[in-house]
Amino acid sequence: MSTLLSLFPLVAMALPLLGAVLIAFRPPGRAHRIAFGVSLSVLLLTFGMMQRFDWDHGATYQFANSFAVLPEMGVHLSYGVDAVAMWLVILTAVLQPICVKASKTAVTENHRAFYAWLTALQAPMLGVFFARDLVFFYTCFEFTLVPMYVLISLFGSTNRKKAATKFFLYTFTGSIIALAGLVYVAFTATKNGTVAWTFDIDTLASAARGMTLSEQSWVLLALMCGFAVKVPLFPVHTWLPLAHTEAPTAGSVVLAGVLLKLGTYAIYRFVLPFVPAAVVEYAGVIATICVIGILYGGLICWVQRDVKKLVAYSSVAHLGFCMLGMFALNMVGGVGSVLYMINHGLSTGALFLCIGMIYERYHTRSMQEMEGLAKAMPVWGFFMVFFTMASVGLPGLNGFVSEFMCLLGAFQSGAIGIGRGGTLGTLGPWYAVIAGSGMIVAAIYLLYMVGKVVFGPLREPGDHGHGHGHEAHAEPNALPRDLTAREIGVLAPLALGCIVLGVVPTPFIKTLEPSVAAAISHAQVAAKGALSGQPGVHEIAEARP
Amino acid sequence: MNLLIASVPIVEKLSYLGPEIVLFVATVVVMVLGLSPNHGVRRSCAGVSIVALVIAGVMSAWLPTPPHSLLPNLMPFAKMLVAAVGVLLVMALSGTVDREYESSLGRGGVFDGLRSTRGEFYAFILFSLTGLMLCASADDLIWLFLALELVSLPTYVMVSISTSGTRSQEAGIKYFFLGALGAAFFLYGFAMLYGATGTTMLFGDGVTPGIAEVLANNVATNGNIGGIALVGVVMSIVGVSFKIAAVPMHFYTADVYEGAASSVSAFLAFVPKAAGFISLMLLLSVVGWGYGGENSSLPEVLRVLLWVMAVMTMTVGNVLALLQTNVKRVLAYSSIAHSGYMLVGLIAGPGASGAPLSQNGLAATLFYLLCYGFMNLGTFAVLSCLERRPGEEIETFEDLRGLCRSYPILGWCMVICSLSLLGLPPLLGFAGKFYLFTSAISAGEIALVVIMGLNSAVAAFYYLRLAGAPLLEKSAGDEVSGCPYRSRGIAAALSAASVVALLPFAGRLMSASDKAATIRSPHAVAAVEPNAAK
Amino acid sequence: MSEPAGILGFMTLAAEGGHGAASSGGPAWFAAVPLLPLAASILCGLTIAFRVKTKLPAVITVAALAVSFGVTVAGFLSWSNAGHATQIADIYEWIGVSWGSDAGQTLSAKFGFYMDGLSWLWMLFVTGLATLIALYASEYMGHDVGKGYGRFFAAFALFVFSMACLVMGDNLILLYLGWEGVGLCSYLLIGYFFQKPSAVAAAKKAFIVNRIGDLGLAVGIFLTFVTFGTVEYGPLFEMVRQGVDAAGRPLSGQWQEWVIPCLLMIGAFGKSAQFPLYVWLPDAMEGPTPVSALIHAATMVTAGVYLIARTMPLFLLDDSHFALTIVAWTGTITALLAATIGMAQFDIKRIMAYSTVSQLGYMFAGLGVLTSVGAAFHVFTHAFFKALLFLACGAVMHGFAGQLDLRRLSGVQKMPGWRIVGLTMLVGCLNLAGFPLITSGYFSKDMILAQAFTTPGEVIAGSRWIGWILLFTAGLTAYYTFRVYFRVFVGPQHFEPGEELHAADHDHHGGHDDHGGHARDAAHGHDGAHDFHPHPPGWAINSVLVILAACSFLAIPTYFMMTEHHGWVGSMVHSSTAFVESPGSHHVEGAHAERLGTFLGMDPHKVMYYVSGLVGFIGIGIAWFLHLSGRTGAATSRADALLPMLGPVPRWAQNKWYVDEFYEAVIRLPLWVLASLFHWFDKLVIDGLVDLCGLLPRWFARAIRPSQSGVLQGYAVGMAGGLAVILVIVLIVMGANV
Amino acid sequence: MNTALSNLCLAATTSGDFAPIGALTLYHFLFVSAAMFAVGVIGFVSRRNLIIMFLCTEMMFQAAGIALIAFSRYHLNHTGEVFVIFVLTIAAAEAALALALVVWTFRRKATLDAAAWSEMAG
Repeated sequence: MSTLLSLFPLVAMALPLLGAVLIAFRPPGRAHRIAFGVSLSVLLLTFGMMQRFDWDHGATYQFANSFAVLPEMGVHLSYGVDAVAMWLVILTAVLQPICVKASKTAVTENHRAFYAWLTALQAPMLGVFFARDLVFFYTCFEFTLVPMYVLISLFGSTNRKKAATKFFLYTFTGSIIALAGLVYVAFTATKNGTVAWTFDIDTLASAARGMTLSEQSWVLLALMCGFAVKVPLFPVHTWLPLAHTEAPTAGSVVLAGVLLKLGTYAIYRFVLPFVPAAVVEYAGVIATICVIGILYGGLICWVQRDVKKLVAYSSVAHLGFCMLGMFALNMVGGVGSVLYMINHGLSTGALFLCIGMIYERYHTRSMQEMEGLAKAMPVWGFFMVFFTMASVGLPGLNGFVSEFMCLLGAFQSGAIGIGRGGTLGTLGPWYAVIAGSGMIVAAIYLLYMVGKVVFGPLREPGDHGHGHGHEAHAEPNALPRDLTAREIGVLAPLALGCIVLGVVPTPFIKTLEPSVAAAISHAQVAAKGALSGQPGVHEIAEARP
Repeated sequence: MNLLIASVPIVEKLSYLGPEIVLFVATVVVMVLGLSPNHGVRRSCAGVSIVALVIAGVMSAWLPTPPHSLLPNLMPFAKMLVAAVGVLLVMALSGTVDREYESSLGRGGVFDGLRSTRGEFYAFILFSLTGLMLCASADDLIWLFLALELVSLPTYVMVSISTSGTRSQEAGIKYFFLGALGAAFFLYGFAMLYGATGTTMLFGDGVTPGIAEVLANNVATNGNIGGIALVGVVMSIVGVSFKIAAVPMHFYTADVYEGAASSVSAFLAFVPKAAGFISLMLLLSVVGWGYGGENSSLPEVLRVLLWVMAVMTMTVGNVLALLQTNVKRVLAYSSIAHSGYMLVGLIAGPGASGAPLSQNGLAATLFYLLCYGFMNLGTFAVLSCLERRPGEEIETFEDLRGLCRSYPILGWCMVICSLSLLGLPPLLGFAGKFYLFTSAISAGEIALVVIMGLNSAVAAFYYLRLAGAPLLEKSAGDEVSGCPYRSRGIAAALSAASVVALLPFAGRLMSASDKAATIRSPHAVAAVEPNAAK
Repeated sequence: MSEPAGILGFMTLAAEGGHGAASSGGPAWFAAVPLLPLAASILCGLTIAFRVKTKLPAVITVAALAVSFGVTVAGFLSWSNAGHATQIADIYEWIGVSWGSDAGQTLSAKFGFYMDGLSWLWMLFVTGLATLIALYASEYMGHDVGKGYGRFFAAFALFVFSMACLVMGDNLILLYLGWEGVGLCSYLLIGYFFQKPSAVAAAKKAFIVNRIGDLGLAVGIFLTFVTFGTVEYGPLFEMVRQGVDAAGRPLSGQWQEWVIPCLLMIGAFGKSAQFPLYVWLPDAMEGPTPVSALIHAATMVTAGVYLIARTMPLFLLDDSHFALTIVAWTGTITALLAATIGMAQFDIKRIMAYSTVSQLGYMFAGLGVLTSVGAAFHVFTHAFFKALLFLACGAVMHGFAGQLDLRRLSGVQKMPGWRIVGLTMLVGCLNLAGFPLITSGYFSKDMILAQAFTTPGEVIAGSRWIGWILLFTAGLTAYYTFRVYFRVFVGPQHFEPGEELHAADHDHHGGHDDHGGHARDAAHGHDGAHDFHPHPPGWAINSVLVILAACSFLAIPTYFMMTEHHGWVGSMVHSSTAFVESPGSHHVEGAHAERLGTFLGMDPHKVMYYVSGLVGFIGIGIAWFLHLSGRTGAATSRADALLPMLGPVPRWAQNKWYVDEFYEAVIRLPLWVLASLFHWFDKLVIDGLVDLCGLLPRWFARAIRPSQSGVLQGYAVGMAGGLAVILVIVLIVMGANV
Repeated sequence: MNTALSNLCLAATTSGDFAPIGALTLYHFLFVSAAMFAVGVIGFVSRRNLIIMFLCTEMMFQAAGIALIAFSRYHLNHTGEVFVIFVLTIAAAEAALALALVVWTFRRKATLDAAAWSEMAG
C-alpha cells in the first residue's frame, strides 16, 4: 500500500474537522450545504477506500501508517483498516449525509452550531475505526462524547439537559475504567518496565494474552465496564433510552447507527484478542447478560408509550443479539455480530429517521396521540413498516441474516456439535433458544408499535396536524402531510442497503471472514484449552489438527 | 564546621540561583518603579516583571547541574515552568490593585506614593515566584523552609489587598492564620528531621552525609528510617500539604479562592501548590522509594498516609465542588481534587532506575503540575476578564451563560480549559492524567487509579456545567461586560492555546519532566560513615 | 464461493445466474417461478408509486402468476420426462460462511431449488390457485382500485414468491425465508383494512403466533446444522439415509434424533395452525376473502404439512416415532377441537376458518400415522375445495355488504344471479363433508382414516384412537359444513345487509375519517338497509368458482391414475423425500400383515370407503334435519330448540372453548404484567441505582459540607485534628513496629 | 501516644554518645517543646482573639526552635541553632504581617474576634 493511499484515513478525519470550522465561520444559511458537501466528500473518499481496499486480505490493516505523537510514551497516531473496520467506516460515512439531509427542516435555529457539531462528530467516529493505537483509539472514543453532548443539550427536547449529562457521565465513567484496564495491559507489555512502552494494539494484544487468567479476568472486567456501557448491555443501559429520546433526530441516528457500534467494535477489537482466556471463562456470563437484555429490553419496549423510547429500548435488545454472537467465539457468530452492527445501524437508524419525520410534523412522540398515520402518510407508512420488518428480522432483509447467524453462532458454540457443525465455545443451545424467544418479543413490540402508529383508525395530534389547526401554518418549515422528496431520498438509500444486505449478504460475509477469523482465533485456542477436559472435545482435538 | 554551606563554594552555589537573582533584582526595580508619579513608568511594572521572568526562564535553560542534589535536574524544568506560568500570571494579575486609585488619578488627582500599592503588588508576585524557584533549588531544610515562607508571605498580602471588599480581607485573615499554623507544622517536622539525622542537608556531598544518607543508613541497620525521622517526615508532609491544599489541610481553600480576586486565586492555585509539590518531592525523595515488596514504593506507613490523603483529597474536593454555585469555589475545590491526583504520582514514585519514562510518577506529577498550571490559569483568567460592575468580578455559573456568543474567545477558552480539567482527550489535561495513570499502574496502585478514574467522573459533572454554561446556555442579559485589561484576556487565550497547542510537544515535556524527576540514589552510606555499618 | 469477492465482484454477483448450478444440473429457468411473482410485486409497488388508478396491478399479477404457473407446468413436464429425478438448481449463494474445509465447517444457504415430486406438486397447485384467485380478486377488490388495489396485489404476488421459495428452496434457510415471507404477506394482507382495529389486531396476532412456531423451526434448523453440518436437502438427506452425522458417527440413540423433528414440528404447528397455535387462523379472516382463500386455506397453512413431509426422513430417523406420534395426536386433537368450535359459529367465514384448522388437523394426523401420501393428497384436494368454499363465501360477503352471519342470510342460491355461487358452494360443501364417491375430499380423507386404523399402535401410539376420533370428526365436519349450506343457500329467501355497510370488507376508511367517506357513500348510494340490493358476482368471480369446482372433481381421477402409488399425488410423493412406506400400503401378507391394525377386524383400506361415507351421510342428515327441514326464516331453526338441552356447552364452543381468553390470561397478560414490572424495575431500580450513584457524591458532599463552616477556628480544628489523628495512627503503627 | 513518643525519645537519648546538660536530658527539652507546640495548637483553636491566635502560632514556632536547639546540642553541631535564627527572622516577618493585618481588620470591623470573619462558607 503506497504512502499516498495511507493519506486516505487522515483526510477522511480531517475533512469533517475542517468542515466544522468552515461552517462555524460561514453564514448560517450555508451551514446545511457545507455540511452536506463535507459529508458527501467523506462518503466519496470512503468509497474510494473501498475501491482500493484489498478484500482478499481483509485481515491485514490497509491504508496503514503511523506517526509518532508521544513516542516517549509509546503513543503513535497509527491507523489502518481491516475489513471489519472498513465496513463500519462505510456505515459511518453513509449515515452522515443522511443525517445532514434529514435535519434540513428539523433544525430551525442555530444552524451553524448544529451542523458544525454534527460534522465534527464524524471525525472521532471514523478515528475509532481507523485507530491502531490504543491512545489514539481512546482519544477518539472519548471525544465523540463532546459533540454528542452538545447536540443533545442544544437541540434535544424537553428533558435534554439530564439526558445529555447522563449520557456523558455514564459513558465517561465506564470508559475511564476501561482506560485503566488498557493501561494495565500496556504496562504488562513492558514486562515490568524492561521494554519501552507501546500502545500498538497488536503488540498489546499479544502481551495481554500472556497474562494469567485472573489478570485477564480483571482486565476483562475493566474493559467491559467501559465498552458494555457504550453498547449498552443490560444493567448499564439506562442512559440510552433517555439519550435517544431526547436527542434530535440526527443525533439519535448517529447514536444508534455509529456510537453504539463503538462499544461493540471496541469489544470485538480489544476484548476478544486481548483476553481470550478470560473471555472463554466468562463468555457464559456475558452471554447470559445479553440474553437477559434481549428479553428484558424487548419486553420493556412493549409497554412504552413513547415511540422513540420504544425504538431506543429495542436497541438494547438488538445489541444483545450482536454481543451474543460475538461471544459465541466462532465464525458464524462473529460474522453475524459484525453484520449486526451494520444492519442495526441501517434499520434502527432509519426507524429513528421515520420517527423524527413524524415528530417534525406533530411535535409528539406519544403513541396515544397519534394512531393510524398510514392513512395520512402512506409513503411514510411504507417505510415504517419496511424498516420495522428489517428490524424484526424478516428473511430477505438485512436484520435476518445477522440475527440468524448470531443465534446459530451461539447455538454452535458448545460441546454438543463439535466435530459436526459445532464449534469450540462455551455457550450452547439454551442461549440460542432463550435469546431466540427474543425474536418473538421483537415481533410483539415492533408490531405493537406499527399496529398503533401506522395502522388503525387515523388519529392525528389535534393542534399540530396540518390542515387542522392554525398553528401549522405559522411554522416556518411547513411540511406537507406525507413525506417530501427529500425525506424519501433520505430513507431510500437505507432501504436499499437493507435489501442488498438481506439478499446478497454473502459477498459481505466473505470479506469479513478473514478479519473475524483473526479476531476469534485466540479465543478459539483458549476455548480448546479450557474445554479440553470435557468429554468429546479431546477426541475432536485429535481428529482435527 | 562545614555544615551550612557544606563544601560547595558559595560562588558555585550562586550560579544555580541566576534566575532567582534576576527576579530579585526585578523585584527591587519594580518596587521603585511603582512609586513613580509618572503614570507610564508605573505602568511599566508589569512589563519589567514579565521581562525579568522571561530572562529568568531563559537563564534556567542553561543552569549547571548541581553535583550534590537529590533531584539534580529539577531546577531547569521547575524554573522554566515557573517563569512560563509566571508570565501568564503576571498578565492575568494586571490591574488587580489600584484600579480605582489610578482612575481617580486619571481624573486629575495628585499621585501619592503611600496610597499606591502597585509596586508592592508586583514585587510580591515576583517575590513569591522567586520563592518558588528557590524551592526547586533547595538542598537544605533551612533553605526549603525559607523558600516556602518566601512563597507564602507575599501571597497573604496579595489576597488581602486583591479587592477592596471585605471578602478578600476575610480571605486574607483565614489564609494567613491557617498558613501560619501549617508553617508551624512543617517547621516542627523539619526540626524532628534534623533531630533524627543531625543534619539539615537533604543530600550528602560525598563527605558529609545528608538526611537521605542517614535515613538510608538507618534502614540498612534497623530496617526502618527511625521513629523521630518518621514523625518528622509525617509532620512535614502534613504541614506542606497546606500549600497543596490536601486533606486535612484543605479547609481554607474555597474561602480564600472565593474571597481573593480571580487572578490572585489563579496565582494561589499554582504557585503555593507548585512549591508544595516540589517540597513534597524533596522530602519524600530523602526517604526514597526503595521499600515494599519490590523495593519500589515508599515505606508502608508513608504510602498508606499519602494514599489515604490522595483519596480523601480528590474525593472531598470533587464532591464539595458539586454543590457549589460560585465558580470560584468550584475551581477551588477542583484545585483540591487535582492535588489529590498529583499525590498519586508521588505515591507511584520515580520507578525503577532505567525504567521507561511512563513509569516515573514524580515526572507525572511535575507534568501534571504544568498541565494544571495552564488549564487552571485559563479558567481563572476568563473569570478575571469579566465583571458585573467595574471591579466586581463575575462569580456564578449564571454569569457565564452564553459566553461563547457574547465573548467568543473567552467563552471558548473557558470551554477548552474546563474540558481539559475534566481530562478529556485530546487536551493537555488528558495527557497529564494519562501520565499519572501509567505511572501509578506501573507502581501497582490499581485501586488508586480506579478511584482516581471515578473521581474524574464525578468531576466531569461540574466541569460539564462549567463548559456548558458558556457553550450551551443562552445569555441572560447584558449584565456581564469585559474588563478593560486586555492582558488578562490574552493570558486566558494563551493558556487555552497552550492546552491545545502543547499537546504535540507533550512527549518532549514529559521527557523533560522525567529528566527533572530523576532521583540520585544516596551515596553509599558505608563509605561516608564507616562506623555506622556495625 | 471460494474466490474472495472483490468490491466489483459482489456488485455483479447477484446477476451471475447459475453460478454454482453446474454440479446439480437443474435448469436455472426454474427461478422464473418465484421471480415472476416477485417482479410482479415490484411492478405493483411501482404502480402505487406512480399513482396508477386502473386495474393494472391485477393485470400484471394475473399475467405474471399465469406465466409462473405455465413455467411450473413446463418444469413439471420436463421433470417428469427426466424420469422424476430430483433436480437441483442453484442460482447464487445467499448466505455462506466458512471457517474450515472439513465437513460441517461451512454454512451455506443457496438461493437454489430442490425440485422433486413434493415441490412440483405444491408448486402446481400454489401457482395455479394463485392465478385463479388473483383473477377473482381483480374483481373482488375492484372497489379499491387506485387505493389499496396496488398494495393488495403487491402483497399477493409477494406471497406467491415467498411460497415458492418455501416450497422450492433447496435448503432449510431458504425455506425459512419463504416461511417468514409468507408470514409477512399474511400479516400485510390480514391487515389490509388497516384502519380497522380488529384487522390490525388479527394481523399482529397471526404474525406473533407464527413467530412462536418460527422459533421452533429456527432452532430446529440450528440443531440440524449442528448435527449434520449442512442445511441443504441433498447432503442432509443423504446423511439421514445413512443414519450418520457430519462426523460420520451413527446417530442412532442420540438425542438429536427426536429433538430435531420435535423442533421442526413446532414450526409446522405454528404455520399450519395446529393446537395450541391455531388461534391466529380464525382471526385471520379479517383479511379480504381472496386472501383467506389462497393464504389461509389453500396454500400457506399447508406449509407446515409441507415442512414435515419434506423433512420426513428426519422424522423417521427416530425408531420410536416420538415426534410423529405427537404430530398425529396434535392433528387429531386439532381436528376435533376446531370442528366443535366450527359447529357453534355463526360467521360463515369463521366456520370455514375452523374447518380449515380441522382439515389441517387431518393432514397432520395423516403425516403422523405415516401416510404422507394421504396427507399430501388431502392438501391437494383441500386446496381446491376450500378455496372454492372461501371464494363462494366471499362472493356472498361481497354481495351482501359484508354480511356473514348465517342467521341473517337464507336461500341465497335462489336469488337472481346467485345460482353459480350456490351450486359451486354445494360442490365445495360436498367435498368438505366427504360425500362418497363423487367428491375428491372423500377419497383423500379416507386415505388418512384408513391408514390411522392400519398403522399399528406400537408404531404410532394410540393410532386406533386417532382413527376413531377422526372418524367422529368427519361426521361433525359434514354437519357443520351443511349447516352453512342449508341455512345460507337454500331454504326461504331472506337477507339483511351487513351492519356496517362499508366497514367490513368494503370500505376500509372507517368511521373516523371524514375526508372521503361521504363522497364515496353518495356515489354508491348505500345509505341504509332499506334500499339495499345484493349485487351478484360478475364473470371473473363466477368463472373462477366454476373452474375450482371443476378442479375439485378433476382431483378424483388422479386418485385412480397410478394406483401402485395411490394415485398421481402418491406418485409425486413417492419420488420425493416425503415418501414413507406406510404400514400396509402394499397389502403385505403373512406374519407381517398380522402386525397391522384392523378396523373392527377388517382391512381398513377396504372398509373405510363405506364407513366414512356413512358418517358423512349421517352428518349431512343431521344438518338437514336441524337446519333445513321445517325452517321458515333465516334466524331460527330446529337446532335452536335443541340448544338448551346441551346446557352451556354450545356457548362454550361458540366462544372457542375460551382458548383465546385462556391465552390472554395465562400468557399475554402475565407477560404484559412482567413487561410493566420490568419497565418500572428499569425506571426505579436500575435507573434508580444509577441515579443513586449520581447522588452518592452529593450526599457525601452534604455530609462533609459542615466542615467548611467558614469559621477560622473550625478550620484550625480540622487541620490540627487531622495532624493529631495522623500522628496517633503513625505512632501506633510504629509502636507496633519498633 | 505518650508512651510511644517517650520510647522514641529515650531511644534517642540512650543511643548516641550523649553528654548530659546537668540533670537535663534531651528528653526534657523535647517534652517542653512538644508541650509548647501542643499548647500553641490548643490555644490557636480555642481562642478567638486574632492577636492571641497569632501569639499561639508564634509559640508553636518557638517550640520548634527549642527542639532545634536541643537537637543541635545533642548532635554537637550548630545547624539547629542557625535554623533557629532563621526561624526567628521569619517569625518576625510574620509578626509584622500579622500586626498589619490585625490593625487593618480592626479598622474595618472594630473587633478582633476571628468569628466575625466568617462570611464565606460551604
